[in-house]
Amino acid sequence: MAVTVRLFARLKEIAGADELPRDLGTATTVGDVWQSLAAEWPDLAPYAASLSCAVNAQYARMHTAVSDGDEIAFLPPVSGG
Amino acid sequence: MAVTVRLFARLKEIAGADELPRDLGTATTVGDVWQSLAAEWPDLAPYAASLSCAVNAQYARMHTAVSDGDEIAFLPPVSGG
Amino acid sequence: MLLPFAITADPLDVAGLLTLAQDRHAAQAARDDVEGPGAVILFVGAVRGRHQGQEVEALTYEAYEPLAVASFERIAREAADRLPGVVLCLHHRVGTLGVGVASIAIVAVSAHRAEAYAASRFAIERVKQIAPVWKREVLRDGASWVEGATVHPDDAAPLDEAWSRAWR
Amino acid sequence: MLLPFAITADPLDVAGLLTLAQDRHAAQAARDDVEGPGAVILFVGAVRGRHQGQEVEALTYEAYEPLAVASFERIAREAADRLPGVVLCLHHRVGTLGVGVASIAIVAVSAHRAEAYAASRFAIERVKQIAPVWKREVLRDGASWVEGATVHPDDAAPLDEAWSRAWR
Repeated sequence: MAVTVRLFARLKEIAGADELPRDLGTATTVGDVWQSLAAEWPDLAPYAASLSCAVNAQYARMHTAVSDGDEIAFLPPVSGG
Repeated sequence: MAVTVRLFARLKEIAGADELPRDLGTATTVGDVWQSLAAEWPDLAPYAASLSCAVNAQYARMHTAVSDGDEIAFLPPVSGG
Repeated sequence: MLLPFAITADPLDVAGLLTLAQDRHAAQAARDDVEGPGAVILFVGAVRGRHQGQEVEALTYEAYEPLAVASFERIAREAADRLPGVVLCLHHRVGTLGVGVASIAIVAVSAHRAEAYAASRFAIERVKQIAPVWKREVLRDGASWVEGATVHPDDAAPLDEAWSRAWR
Repeated sequence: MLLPFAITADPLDVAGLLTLAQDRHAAQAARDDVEGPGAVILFVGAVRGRHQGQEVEALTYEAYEPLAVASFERIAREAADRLPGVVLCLHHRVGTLGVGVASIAIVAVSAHRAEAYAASRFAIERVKQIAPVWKREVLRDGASWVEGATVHPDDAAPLDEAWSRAWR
């Protein structure tokens, strides 16, 4: 199953990319996608507690199911305004 | 003693003038000036309870003393904004 | 040149007032070595075409200009006394204004938004209490002066009332 | 054409946004046969040159554009649910902005001022909670991302908190 991961702000700096194509095999939730990223970039792991996420540009939860072709975004704490 | 009276909004309509030169003889307070106007235009009298006043473009009270040459303004309830 | 406090017969220069207020805050902050402008609030009051069920065709505003300008200055001082560093600019238009036209523009500038919102709300409440400005409603069949507040600026209760609407 | 909700790399068109919001309120009021726009509140957030004692040279803003625009639409709906008839327009700028430059503009329009102030304040509090926008502070010796709120838009407590700052 292929998804596109979007990363922002500090997360993007850690991974060195704002967009990552990921082939997930058995991944079924947003949380699974996050685990695969945190395994590859351990500096991402501390963000687990303060993370928001979105699927196809809609706010989601870590237990939200993902489908082939989805855009999965991980959002560190926001600071707009 | 000569003063200039300024009237606004409904007061101006009642007196038919926005500026009135008044020769006051013995008048010594803003209230005296008002009494002389209310005597001449009885329709002004009901405004006594809701009136504000100013002397030389500074807010005053009815007991404020007036001097020769002063500009005395009578202000009905305000409604700006 | 645009002044911070004015009665004007011309259309309100909202963009100019925004720039003026922000510039004044920046200059004051630089002088006092404190944080510069971070939050800018503009309040615009516009003529509504309906008021308490009646169709309004226009409003005619009149002011006692020197006292009105002095009252705007006073309001700005009152705001800054309670909210240090806040800068206010106030312009009120006079003349006959059609529906949708701006009658008053108030700009409040502060380093942080809470103070700017409070100063803005305080200023419009206070204008409605103490500024010698009157509106006349022009309806289809006639016109009449609107009579609102009778407040002496030195009275404490209305001042408290204005703050209670603006700031907790 | 100016949209009511947008992320933009261009300077914020504050005058255009004021007109757009007032026009939208007027059109909606005409459709619903209710009072038109009487109070317009603009909030502008500007880059401050100092933050918690540090000299800031610039702020770099980044957004997840489609979700940010959707969050602005959501905020406008939340405001109108509680304050019927209130119209909001929100634009947030992205890119690197120098001191004094506007990063966000919010226009709230209502028939009466209390609702416009409440909607405006609610909107900026809510933007800071749920809009996927991030700022990076550029200081003299380095830069770092600012990390603020972690809020899911469906969570009730932050929504209540935003209203508690905006409306009594």
